[in-house]
Amino acid sequence: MHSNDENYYWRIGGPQGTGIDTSAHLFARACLFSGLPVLGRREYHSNIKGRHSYFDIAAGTAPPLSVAERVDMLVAYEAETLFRHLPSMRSGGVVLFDQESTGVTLQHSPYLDPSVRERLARWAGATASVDELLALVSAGGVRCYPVSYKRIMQAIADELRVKVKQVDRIRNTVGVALSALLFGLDKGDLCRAVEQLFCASSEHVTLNLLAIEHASDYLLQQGWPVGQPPQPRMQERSLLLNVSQSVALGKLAGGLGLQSYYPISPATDESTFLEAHSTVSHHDGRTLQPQVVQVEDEIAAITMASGAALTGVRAATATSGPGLSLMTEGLGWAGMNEVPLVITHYQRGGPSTGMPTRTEQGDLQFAIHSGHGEFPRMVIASGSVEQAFYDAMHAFNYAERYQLPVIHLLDKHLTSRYETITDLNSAAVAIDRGERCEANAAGERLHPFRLDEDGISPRALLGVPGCQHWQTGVEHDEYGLVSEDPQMREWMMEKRAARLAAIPRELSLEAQIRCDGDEGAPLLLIGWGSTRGALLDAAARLRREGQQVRVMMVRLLWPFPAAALAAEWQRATTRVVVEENFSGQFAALLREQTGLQCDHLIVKYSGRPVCGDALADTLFTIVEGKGEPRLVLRNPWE
Amino acid sequence: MHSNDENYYWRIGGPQGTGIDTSAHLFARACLFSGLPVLGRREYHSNIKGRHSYFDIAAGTAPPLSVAERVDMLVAYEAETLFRHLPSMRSGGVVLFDQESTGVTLQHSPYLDPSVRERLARWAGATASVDELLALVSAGGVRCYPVSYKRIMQAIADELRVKVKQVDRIRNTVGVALSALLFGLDKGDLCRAVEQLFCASSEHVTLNLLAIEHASDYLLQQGWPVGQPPQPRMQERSLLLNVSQSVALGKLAGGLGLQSYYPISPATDESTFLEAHSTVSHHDGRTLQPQVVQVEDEIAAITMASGAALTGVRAATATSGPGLSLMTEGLGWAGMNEVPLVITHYQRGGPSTGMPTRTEQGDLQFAIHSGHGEFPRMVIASGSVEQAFYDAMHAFNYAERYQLPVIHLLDKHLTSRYETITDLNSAAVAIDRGERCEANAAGERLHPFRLDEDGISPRALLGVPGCQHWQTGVEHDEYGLVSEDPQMREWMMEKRAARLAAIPRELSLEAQIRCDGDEGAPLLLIGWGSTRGALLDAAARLRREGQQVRVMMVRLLWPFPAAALAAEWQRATTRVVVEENFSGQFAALLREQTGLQCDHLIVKYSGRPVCGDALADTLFTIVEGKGEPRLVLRNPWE
Amino acid sequence: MSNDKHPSPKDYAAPQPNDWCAGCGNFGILRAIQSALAELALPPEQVAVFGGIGCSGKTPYYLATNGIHTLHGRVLPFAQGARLADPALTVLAVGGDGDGLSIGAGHFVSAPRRNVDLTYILFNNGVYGLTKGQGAPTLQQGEQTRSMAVATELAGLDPLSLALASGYSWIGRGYAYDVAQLTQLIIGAIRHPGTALLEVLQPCPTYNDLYTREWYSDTDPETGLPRLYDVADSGHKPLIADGTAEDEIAAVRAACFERILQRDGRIPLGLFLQDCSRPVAAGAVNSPSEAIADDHGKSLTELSSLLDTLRIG
Amino acid sequence: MSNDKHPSPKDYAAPQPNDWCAGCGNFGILRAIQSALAELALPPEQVAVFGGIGCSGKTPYYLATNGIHTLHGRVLPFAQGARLADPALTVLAVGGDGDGLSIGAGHFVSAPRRNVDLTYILFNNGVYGLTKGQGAPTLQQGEQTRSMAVATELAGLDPLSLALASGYSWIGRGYAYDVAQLTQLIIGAIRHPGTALLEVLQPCPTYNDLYTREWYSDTDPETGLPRLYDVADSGHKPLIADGTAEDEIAAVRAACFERILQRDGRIPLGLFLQDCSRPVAAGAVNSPSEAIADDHGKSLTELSSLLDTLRIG
Ligand SMILES: Cc1ncc(C[n+]2csc(CCOP(=O)(O)OP(=O)(O)O)c2C)c(N)n1
Ligand SMILES: Cc1ncc(C[n+]2csc(CCOP(=O)(O)OP(=O)(O)O)c2C)c(N)n1
Ligand code: SF4
Ligand code: SF4
Ligand SMILES: [Mg+2]
Ligand SMILES: [Mg+2]
Repeated sequence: MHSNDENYYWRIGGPQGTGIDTSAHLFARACLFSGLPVLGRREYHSNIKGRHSYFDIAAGTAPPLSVAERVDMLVAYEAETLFRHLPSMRSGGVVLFDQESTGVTLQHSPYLDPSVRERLARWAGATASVDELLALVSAGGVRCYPVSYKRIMQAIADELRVKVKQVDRIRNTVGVALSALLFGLDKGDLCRAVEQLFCASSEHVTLNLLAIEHASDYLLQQGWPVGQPPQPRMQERSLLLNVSQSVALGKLAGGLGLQSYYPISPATDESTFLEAHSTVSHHDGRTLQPQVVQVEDEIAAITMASGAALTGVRAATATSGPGLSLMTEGLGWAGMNEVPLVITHYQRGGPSTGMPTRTEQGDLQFAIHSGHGEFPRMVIASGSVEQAFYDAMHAFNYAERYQLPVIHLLDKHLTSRYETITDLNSAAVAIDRGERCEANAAGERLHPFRLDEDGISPRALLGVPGCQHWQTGVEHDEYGLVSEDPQMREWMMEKRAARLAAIPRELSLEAQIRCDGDEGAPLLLIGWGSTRGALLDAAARLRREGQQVRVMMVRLLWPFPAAALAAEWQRATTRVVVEENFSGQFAALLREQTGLQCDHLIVKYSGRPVCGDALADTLFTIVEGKGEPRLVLRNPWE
Repeated sequence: MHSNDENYYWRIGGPQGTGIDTSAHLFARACLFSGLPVLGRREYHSNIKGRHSYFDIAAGTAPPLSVAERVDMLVAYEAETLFRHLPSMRSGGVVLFDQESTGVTLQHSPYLDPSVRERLARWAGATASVDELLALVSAGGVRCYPVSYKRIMQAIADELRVKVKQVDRIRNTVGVALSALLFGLDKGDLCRAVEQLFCASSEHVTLNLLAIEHASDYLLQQGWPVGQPPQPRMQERSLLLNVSQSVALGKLAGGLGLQSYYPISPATDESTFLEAHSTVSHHDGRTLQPQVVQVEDEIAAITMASGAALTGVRAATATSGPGLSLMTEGLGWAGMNEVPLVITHYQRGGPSTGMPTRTEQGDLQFAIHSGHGEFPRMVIASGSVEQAFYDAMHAFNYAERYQLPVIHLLDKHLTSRYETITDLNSAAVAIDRGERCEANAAGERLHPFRLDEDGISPRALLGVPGCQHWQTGVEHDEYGLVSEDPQMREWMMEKRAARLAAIPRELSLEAQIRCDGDEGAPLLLIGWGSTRGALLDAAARLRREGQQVRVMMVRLLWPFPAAALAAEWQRATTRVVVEENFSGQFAALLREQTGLQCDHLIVKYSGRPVCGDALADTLFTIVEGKGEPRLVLRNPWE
Repeated sequence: MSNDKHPSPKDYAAPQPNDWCAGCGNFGILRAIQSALAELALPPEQVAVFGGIGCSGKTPYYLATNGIHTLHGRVLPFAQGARLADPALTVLAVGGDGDGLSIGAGHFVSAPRRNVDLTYILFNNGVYGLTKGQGAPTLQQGEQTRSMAVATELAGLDPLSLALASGYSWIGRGYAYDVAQLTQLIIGAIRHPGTALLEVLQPCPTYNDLYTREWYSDTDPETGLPRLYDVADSGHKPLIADGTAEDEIAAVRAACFERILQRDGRIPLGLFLQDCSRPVAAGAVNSPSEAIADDHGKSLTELSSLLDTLRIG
Repeated sequence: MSNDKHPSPKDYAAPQPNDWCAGCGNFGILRAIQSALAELALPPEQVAVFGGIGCSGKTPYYLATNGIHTLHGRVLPFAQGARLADPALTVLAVGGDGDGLSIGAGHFVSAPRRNVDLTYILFNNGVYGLTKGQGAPTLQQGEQTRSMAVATELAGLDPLSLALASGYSWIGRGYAYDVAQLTQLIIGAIRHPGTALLEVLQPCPTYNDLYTREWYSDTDPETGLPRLYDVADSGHKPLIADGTAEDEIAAVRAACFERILQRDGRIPLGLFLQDCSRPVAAGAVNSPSEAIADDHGKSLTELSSLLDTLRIG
């Protein structure tokens, strides 16, 4: 009962607001208690209640790196989930469904998009019901198990002597328990997971433990074959985090002083986490309390953070698509004034309001070119939830060392991807605060924009005795006073730009690109950001099939790490770029900056993340010499 | 008395608010009355009154195409103008200065930027006075003529029996008259120019005519040698326009319905011109009155114009640097909704507030990548005031035919560049309104985003019976209703993008690139936008020196006219890109889109336009094989 | 919708599924809009409803008129643009309290200066619904709703005070579940020539556990009187007739402000101000459907006389 | 500036040349700021003056304090950010009427909700000075100043009404050429803990030919009394003490609004409102100069207890 190579892929679906997330977390915790590292993925509509959402948990011996398109087990409570996900079941997989949901037809699932309904109708007939779809997939080798939740819930209610309605909310736990036990998890681990997850309420715990008992009884009665999960390896109590949490933690570790934000999906969670956890202690016993400020809009967010940065505190903001668009002008001011500022940017499906709850790597070129005129900035991207913690710390260092705004690119997928992480070590990244002006004996005027050779002059901060100075978004001289002298203009343009040349020279290779796999392999996969897991998973599969593969994740996107990249490039013969956008923005950037053109560009732009299994399939076509220069990963069933 | 090849370069300088502009216009008109076509260039500080400004007039037998860095005649009334411009005098040139301004030292010119003062001090000594500088340039062959304005003004006052103060405002006319007569213009033409320019007030005319008489007398007394202007050619009464005017006229000719704007230099003038001239008549006798709406900010400007465009009127907005930054989010909405919208963008020195009154071609990559996510847009650029008229008409056609926002790139230089234009012919560009939905028999719902093969579905407009419909910035289906179906998403991304492939296929070659000069020449100069005149002038000079040169101006910047460009590229051996920015944005775009890398990139980023003479000098170094791959045009005296 | 009989609210309902939470106040507002359009018998193609971003902003999808889902905070400039370009349209703008009073506050304040004829309905639920319940600007300092980590440190903004200070020429307040009164208020706002601001108290059962349907329908504990009442019942005089003298206008406005500030546990609904003394933005003189070119694409604009005035020589 | 003697206004003057037009009201405001800083004897490095974009926005260049020239309309968020991060700073924000009431109106309305301790001086000259004299939001409908092609079709916004509706906790109005009174108002605003809004009537001799220095110093033709007078003289009570009851606060505010609306040819100057009942934004608990890392760059943040709460298993 093991597919997609090493990992087991479990999925639960249902309308938003019905506890699907909690169910998935319970399943994930049960795996962790069993010593199985997991990876989670959440998909949901831009809606509060009612529309479809689902949650995948991959469990494996080693920490899973990406989710798959094919599903090993599906837990469904209603027809829409079956309609949407039965096409994704692998042969041999298991579907656990509520037997009450049979009979429902496509016409009676109002939230199915018309195009999804049409597609299903083409597959199963326009008047298709759940039963017909179940029959179809069963014929393909999927094991479809009907569950009588009605009976189970009634039994629980009877035992407690309450009405069925009163226990309804633990129906989800029954489903999770059934699936966990079928997967082969230990009942004790499941119970411990319940105890920890619901520790706030002992009544809750009792009720949920009861649900597990009943599920276990029901399974025994049904006699469905129980599986054998991957061999557990993990010993430690680990963390299960998404990127909103890891970045917030990284900012705290990095000494955040002020974070401003305006709510926007999927960026809000980071700020909310900070609000709830902003009081952290210092090693020396003091408490640190960064300010987390909800402001009126994203324009205020970036300008307020800039204002704060002028005092010397580490300042940041976090946003997504439309928010970054509104920050454009403020970004230019920060660039012109050499303000250290971190903008954590969660990419989501664009353009415009786009797909607020779907993923995309669509903002790379915008992040690099956002703002009129030319000014220095850095753009970095993290490949995993764990990396993002350290990158959040690095981002502050880069901002202060190079005195510029740093855009830290993440995406929606990372915010709804849960990774098993052993530990986060804030000592791993040394804090670098860059050069600052010291208190100044009265007299001499301060040059906040001194024309130093490397373009980086010591920072002038507000409030430092003798260091009062000017700053301005207007072109200025060394004092920060307006200058329209053509030569001063040239000097200042050159000063600001100089640091961009320094960065790829000064940063470690590892900070620029990260390579894994076979050195000097003929096949080089290149990606950036959250696709890392999928690339590594796909490479692993290719390797198992005898291919030599190297994976290069580009972490520094701007200034472009041309030299670092070219060295690896030259050793390969087939270079494949993988991105989650339509036009291949990284491939374009690569060509612009190096003249190098990849042999194949693999893109996915459906708003869903690249999965390891599908990517591997496509890479095989390339290996076999059958791949077009541009290949689109498509999966209409996500 | 003729330098810089064909043209004569005249300059007047002085503090803002002291009538420098009017003086230059008077000189220009005098040239025009004499049958000499002119080109003007205005340079000024971001300030209302007091800081230095200057105005160049180039006059020639054929319409001058660009200004020069070297000056043939300088008219100055005070020391600062002399300090700033004496270094630019060509040998043999003439300086007319107020003899009262001698004695002033560098220390006593408060508005000289410290860096300018230091530079002059290095040249002429820290305590240098006007006299020392005059002596210096005289030694280099410049003829410096002191004028006793005091005496002349006194004579005029005496003749009129008024106080000198009362005639002070015609001092400028005396200076202009002196210089015009010295240049060799006919006094009668000068008088006619005065009569036309000041026609609003006969008192003004009389006074100014008197000024001319006194200037003429003074010249006779001085006995300075009078020059021989270029041979006049022009017969017609022509127009002397800058781009704010020509674009406004082009929008009127194109049937503008609504223009929204928020004041910003140098974009405001276009809207102000429209406000003053918005009532135009139609050939069929009706009047057309586009609405010109001053709004609260640029966000309102672009969204209000979009709202207007939904009704079917031709809608536009005009802005500059910071304004375009604020329009980023609105642009994405228009792209997502396939809204025909024209954004006339006047580039100015960036980043941030930058250099509001100086020129730059710094917003090309921003215009192309502005906005999160990926959506179609067009970016076009005009090379001259005259072209901009037609391009403004084309812009509406492109917007409506391809249903997308069109960014029409202009720049500060074009707004303060005055071109002699024979006529503007609104019949030269046929109006193309694209496909629209017709009124619809009730019943059928309208598909505003029908999945047509070429991606362009007939437009649905507000207010059309039976055509009610939805539009949204959220990813949507054919009806404009939200859809998060991955496949619908792919279709819509493909639909929107498809037009980008169609555009370079469908547009005429001339609309994409414009080539002049020797076909198949080994030296190919490539530019875009307002540098056109400088490229043509430089090419002319090279040609006179026996070089074969071809000039390619790229008019369609996005989608990139790769095929059109490559054909020309292949026929040359040395390709030189010329741009007014730091990083070489066009050169980068070229490489990204075609893989082609220019042999030389010539940039200027001092906030001043590329001049024909300086460009030619640099090109000679390339021709001689001595040019670096990146060459910077520098002139600290502009 | 057939032409011969008076339309019904249903004629303005769109068929797509609605994804608001059960019990959301938005349903009441939607119904009131549909009823108002029906009572005014407006042809659906002549009605354009612009929505902001938020739960509230989805309203246009549920109407069979033209529906434009705009950007967060920008609903007013979009709506004004359409109305200025086509004065034959009936334009409604709808949006949340976050949309209108936070990110859109600049337009909230600026739009009434132009007095374009449109109706702006502000859904006041005290929270940012669609982003999961953060505090919106209408929440009072110290208040904390269900999903907030901490109580808000920000003072609240009162939509009506701000509307008065900004110069809306029609100002009213309704309640999402008093559909009958709300319908009449919407009709009044649409009929008013000029920019109308209608605040609607809108329970959000999912996130706002302070101002619930129960709370609104309760009585004021101090007086024992119903929480909600009609401002007209307290003798409030909302009208400023055309031609009213300056000082009288100031007096009516001052009285209106006083009325708005008096929020003593009870909340008045109804019409607070109707100022007919101000000019309304004229809008286009040419209809969007008028030709700008002849059949061969030749521009109909006659530039030559304008060019002649610019000629030199 | 020496430490032993009380500073003079000159100590706050920067040496660079000023490029405002001769006779500009800005000179008076600049002098008043310098005098106020001197009277308060504030160390220049502890003062940060943030400017918007416009002629007014250039003010920071002429002060020997810290001077930050920000973006058009964004002066308030920049200023708040600095003050929140470093509560030891005295923060001034200065900007034009276009800056604050048009493009910046959203921040104008939102900033007072936070009640950060800063002083915002709004230069009201009725025009967009630096962009050559377009009408600003304070111009009344139908007015036309020198360089406007047509009279404005937009109704004016009154800064004080809007400030009151937005909740500024200190509201005043001064006149650019009454430097003595203006100085005292600025001192009052700086001393007030919370967000203070000070409108300054500022003649722009270059573009505003309606509201000139002469007009302001004239008498009201009807009453023969001076155009400008002190609002205190009319018995206006601006104070809301800490702990004032809700209904009394409403009464003071209503009276203040009435006072603001009464603009009958004469214009009151002075303090209109000082509300001490509202909490002030706390700002940072850690000073910007406090270390976040040890000498080896090791983060001082102790994450482990927080991480422990997140651990599973
Ligand atoms: C520029 C931008 N910033 C943020 C968002 C995210 N966002 C979507 S809805 C919303 C707030 C919704 O609150 P409100 O306007 O009160 O509407 P409600 O959902 O309560 O009806 C926000 C902040 C966005 N779409 N665009
Ligand atoms: C985003 C943006 N839009 C427009 C401008 C152009 N601009 C500069 S100053 C100004 C208005 C100045 O008016 P006001 O704020 O009243 O200041 P004043 O010059 O009158 O003191 C404008 C619109 C800009 N700098 N930035
Ligand atoms: S979250 Fe609140 S406002 Fe949004 S739909 Fe649900 S109940 Fe309504
Ligand atoms: S334009 Fe007006 S506001 Fe600006 S400096 Fe001149 S007088 Fe002052
Ligand atoms: Mg809300
Ligand atoms: Mg102003």
